[in-house]
Amino acid sequence: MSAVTTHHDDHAHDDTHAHELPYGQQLRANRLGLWLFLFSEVFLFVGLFAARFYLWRDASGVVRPELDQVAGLIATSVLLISSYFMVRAEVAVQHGEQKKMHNSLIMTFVMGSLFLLSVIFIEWGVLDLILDNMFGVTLFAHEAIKPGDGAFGAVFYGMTGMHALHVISGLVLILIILANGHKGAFTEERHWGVEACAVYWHYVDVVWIFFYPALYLIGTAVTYHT
Amino acid sequence: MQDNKRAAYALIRNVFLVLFVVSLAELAVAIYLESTVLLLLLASAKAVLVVYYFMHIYRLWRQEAH
Amino acid sequence: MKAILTFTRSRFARALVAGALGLIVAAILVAILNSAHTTWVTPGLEALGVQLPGQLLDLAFWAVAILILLAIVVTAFLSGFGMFHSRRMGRFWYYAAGTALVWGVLGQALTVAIVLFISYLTMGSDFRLTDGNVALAAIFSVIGFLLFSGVLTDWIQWIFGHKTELHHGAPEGEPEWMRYFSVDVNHKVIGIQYAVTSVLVLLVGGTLAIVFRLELSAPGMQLITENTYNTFFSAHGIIMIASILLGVGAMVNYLVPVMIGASDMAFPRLNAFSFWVSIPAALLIVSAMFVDTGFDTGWVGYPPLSTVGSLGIILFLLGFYFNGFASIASAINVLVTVGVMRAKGMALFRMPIFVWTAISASIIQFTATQTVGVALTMVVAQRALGLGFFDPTPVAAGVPVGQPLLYQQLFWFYSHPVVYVFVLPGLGVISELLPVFSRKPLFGYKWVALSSLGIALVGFLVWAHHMFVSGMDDSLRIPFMISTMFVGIPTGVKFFSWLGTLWGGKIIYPTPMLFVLGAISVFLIGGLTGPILATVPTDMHLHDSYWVVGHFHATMFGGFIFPFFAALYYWFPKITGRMYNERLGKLHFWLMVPGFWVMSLGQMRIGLMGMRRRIANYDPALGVEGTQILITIAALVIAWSVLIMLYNLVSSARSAELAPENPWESRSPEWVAPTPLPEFNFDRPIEVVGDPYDYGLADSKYIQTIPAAGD
Amino acid sequence: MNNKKHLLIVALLIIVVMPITYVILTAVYQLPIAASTQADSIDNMFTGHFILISGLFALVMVFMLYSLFVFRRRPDEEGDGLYIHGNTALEIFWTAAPLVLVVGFAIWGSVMLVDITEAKADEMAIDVTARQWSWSFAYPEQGGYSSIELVLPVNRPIVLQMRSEDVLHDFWVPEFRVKQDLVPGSIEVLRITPNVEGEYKVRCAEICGLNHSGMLADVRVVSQAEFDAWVLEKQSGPDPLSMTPEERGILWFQQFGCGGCHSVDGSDLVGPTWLGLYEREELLEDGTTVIADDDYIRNSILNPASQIVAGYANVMLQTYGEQFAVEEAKYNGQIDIIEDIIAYIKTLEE
Repeated sequence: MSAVTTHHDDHAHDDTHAHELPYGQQLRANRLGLWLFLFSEVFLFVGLFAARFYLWRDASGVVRPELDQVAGLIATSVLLISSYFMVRAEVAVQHGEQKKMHNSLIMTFVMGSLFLLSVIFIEWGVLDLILDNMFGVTLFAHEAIKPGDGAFGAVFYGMTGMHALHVISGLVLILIILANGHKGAFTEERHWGVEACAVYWHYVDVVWIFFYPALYLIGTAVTYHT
Repeated sequence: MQDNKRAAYALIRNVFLVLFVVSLAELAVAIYLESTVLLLLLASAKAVLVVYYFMHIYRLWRQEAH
Repeated sequence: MKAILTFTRSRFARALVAGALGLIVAAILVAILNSAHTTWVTPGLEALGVQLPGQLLDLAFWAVAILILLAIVVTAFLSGFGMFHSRRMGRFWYYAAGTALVWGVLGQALTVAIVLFISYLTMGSDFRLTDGNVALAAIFSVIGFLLFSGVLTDWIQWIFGHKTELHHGAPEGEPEWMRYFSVDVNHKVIGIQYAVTSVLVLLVGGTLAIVFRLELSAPGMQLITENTYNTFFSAHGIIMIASILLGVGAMVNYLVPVMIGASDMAFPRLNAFSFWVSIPAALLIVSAMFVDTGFDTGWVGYPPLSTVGSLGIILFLLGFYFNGFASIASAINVLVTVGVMRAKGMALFRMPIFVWTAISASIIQFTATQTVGVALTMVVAQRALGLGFFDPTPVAAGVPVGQPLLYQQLFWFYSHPVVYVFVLPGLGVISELLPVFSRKPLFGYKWVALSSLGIALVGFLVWAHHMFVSGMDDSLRIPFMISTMFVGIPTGVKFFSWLGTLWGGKIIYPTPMLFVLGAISVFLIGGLTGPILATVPTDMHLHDSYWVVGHFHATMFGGFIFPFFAALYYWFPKITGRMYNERLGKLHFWLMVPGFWVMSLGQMRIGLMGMRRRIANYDPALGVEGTQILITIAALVIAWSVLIMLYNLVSSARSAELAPENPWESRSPEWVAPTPLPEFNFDRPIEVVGDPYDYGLADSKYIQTIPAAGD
Repeated sequence: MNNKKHLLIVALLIIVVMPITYVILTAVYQLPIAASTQADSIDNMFTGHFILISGLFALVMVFMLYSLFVFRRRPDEEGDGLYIHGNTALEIFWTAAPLVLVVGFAIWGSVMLVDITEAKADEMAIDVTARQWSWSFAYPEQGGYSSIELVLPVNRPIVLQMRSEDVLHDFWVPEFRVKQDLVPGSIEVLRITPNVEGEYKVRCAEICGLNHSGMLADVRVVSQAEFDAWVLEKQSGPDPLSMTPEERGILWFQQFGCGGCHSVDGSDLVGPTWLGLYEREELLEDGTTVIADDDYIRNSILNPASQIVAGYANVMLQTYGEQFAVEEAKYNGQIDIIEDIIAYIKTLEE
């Protein structure tokens, strides 16, 4: 039988030789872990995406509700710009430009927040509701979908809501990175925090890249009033 | 080093511009062609660009010598 | 933040928690006393002709009750300060108050109270439990548990920019065994936590089964009401699934790192999170039985039934959902660990075969779990937010309506593959143990390894066979019938390879080997009764009948329960350093195997005869009564045999003779390493120099220690 | 003994054990009588599967038990077993052989599925409605009247068009072998050609809440002549408009499946019994009491959740108002179903 030279008396818990993995190995583990997590989340979003195609159809084929195209385009652009600033922050930290990273992260945060606001106020019609109630003004061409509007409402709020939850968690991550970056936690060589946050943020953007056509562009538009 | 840096910034800016143009193209496709397949293809193209140039997926199979 | 953390470690906080714990215990005690008082004492006295003024008796009762309550609470509170630390009762309160479990449960209860109180503030006198506030309370209660149990502490520290060291060993100033009640990052401690929790949860689920098996031993309702029956079988399903997931977690956590020669998992903190998040999830599932009218949807929770029924269903759905967190996190952890932490020379095809099954199971877990998450979220969203995913009621012209079948598609995309998560590690244990006890190499290692991956991948393409009679599109039935039949091929490879391993061996039969063989025979029944369900015409008769119950239990017992028990016996000497009692082990086996055969074949028999599944009461005209009684007796025998195992393991762990270092003469790294395993598994890094199962090849070695640079 | 001899013995044993296994298996696994043409073909397939099961079971178990006995370690033996790593040809064989088997069964299953589900030329349509926890059947080709028992003419292809009012249900008559879920919001179709006269039961096979186990309905397969007589009797029955309210109450009681939850003989089901209900004092869940008068009964049907009698669960369907409106429209509003039901309840005195 093969044998390992062992020290039977020496199992005390205070020996520390294997405590932390070497940085390079830990980084590989972190990257693999993050990507596996994102791949796992793919199934969440594909589930919603599939539900959209499963439910949004009638006898003639795939349909979609008539939505305000300007609002959709604005939201999409704002998120894309935020992604640009995020990758800019990452390039900056790689080249040791702390100030630039900081500013870019702030821009990302602002753009991300704008996206969130546009979802809540424009897509979900909260702004319409406020304007209508307070001033009797209607700003958008199409009435926003309400949650109770059959499969339209369910899928629309399900998809945008689940995506918005991820945007919110991304924003929280950016705040954490900003605060820790301010304390000088990230260097040219070691900035896993920034990388993770950036990858996550872009991922949220990729999700929207698919959700945008699914919600706004694909299928025959159906005008309806409940 | 300096050139390297400038190239990096230029690259992401260009990718961003391409993404922006494709997004506009999507809207045009939706209005004039109404092709589901083409829209999904365009979305996939955008996703590939983001995953490669913004998320740097290639780092997964690269050994970092930090 | 720091201040809060310091506070939670103070003696005062401990005293508060002990006091609260005492209050809970005292309240339960008083409730029991009260029911005794009203059901036995008063009627008993009356029967004896003693006529006490009712008020006087009540007064006396409550005086005593309050005294007991106060005494317990005060003792517990003072024990928290360490005042009665030397007394047995005092030690109990003192240590209990320091455990993550008690902190977590209190945090969970507190969060529920806060959410309901806020809801009370907004609803005023109209306050009642609604879909919305129950869902919110459930969601936040899990966060409350995690915060209070301390599993998030390190991560919260990171957010505020502090670095934290991985703490090893018991919490400061506590005895060694307190590790097992605390948030610990060592994979072996977590593995044992998983195993113990799994067995405890198994007992809960098993007890429910015994109750409704007794109910079914005769037509009509005798023991329990229909609603209780429905709640019990639903809870049995999901509780057993939780237990099996915990059991899989136990085996994977304890074994994978040491088998690949790693010091721990890649993400030890995430590992602890995976375990601890499944505790509040399990508590939600158990509490679902008691809220409103429990939950009567079965573990599948199909809408529309689940969208209109009792509030308990929400707790079940969310408990299920949070169990998914544990699954996903731990699966990613396993994959990364195997990906980056293998010892030198540990090529993929040189890993112990169990690791292959762990990877295959993890691949399913970290992907498919998300889709059931979507399905469960949709039901909760429909109930709490009014999103009509599954509501077929028309709303307006041109607007498509919800579709109940959508749930089934998403649900089974997870819930079919997940049965392979249950059985693959079990089959891994079979393949792992057979060579050791046959003293022969595993027959066709690569084929066995790849067949695990094959089962996992084919498993993704077969989900709709659960929907053959659901009303889904007819054109889907034939492709799914064909893909389902393909599952038989990699499964067949496993069976034949096991036979090949036995052939020509020098086989010995200690208890773990018996359970492995029992597993093969039982899994064979489960496997062979599958194709008949996969072909649509026969399935049209068998679907939702007891045949399915029999088939499913055979695959679960053969694929998980038997191998899990084999694993418990096999690695028991490794974990405890002591040997279990061989005679009791064999008694367990010889009770359980015939018991299971009778139960399983009996279930299939009555299914063919027309017995539907999930019914509280059955038609005597079916002619299944005799078989039902047999099944109930068999179930009792199984339950009894499991209790024998528990007695065996617990008593042997306390006082049995010390086991040899490598009682099975295994070549696997965990047996070659010292017992008990060192904190980081190997005192020195190891490298792989041979194949894992070269039994019978003279002078071969699987692993050896890499000499230190200075040697 | 060498390997060849071992294998020969095993092969012989398997050949002996296979038929024995089959005999035992078919003794344990018994199907109810087959009462439809679909059942006849499906039973052929059952036989095929049972042969497959006993064959493979015998194969694996004989191999295993033989090895366990012959290759056990004797007390005087030392050392390890034979050093065999595997055999690629063998692996390929036992991957390919099952492949042929399963593909064969899949093809057989597909052909049979098409056969048993395909539309027949002269099939008779019956509408099936399921709700928690009762069934009703309507005969559109015979004038559309409805019945709480399913009466079928023998040897006539039937197409069941089934819908559910509330949650999922499943239509299963074990003697017909086939089953089909009923999904709210769509019409599900099931084809049956009953070919043996007799009395059977529809059993709901999909968990549908509290009284799932009691959701049964009678099925009678009768000769064409008997069926015609039954139809005639139903058809010549009085028009609801010419019936008394009490008689109509009985009709609605059956048609809308009230008996799924409420007894008329005083026994306790999911809901309170109707026997002696009228003007009875009922204790409600919130502690108040109410007299079961017309208003109370009407409200309990239209808003069942508002006044729950203590001791009963809040499980009644909320849609009876809509269902009644559809039925009442057939009679141009000359009928008030709830009034008829109240009239019927009044007759149920203890």
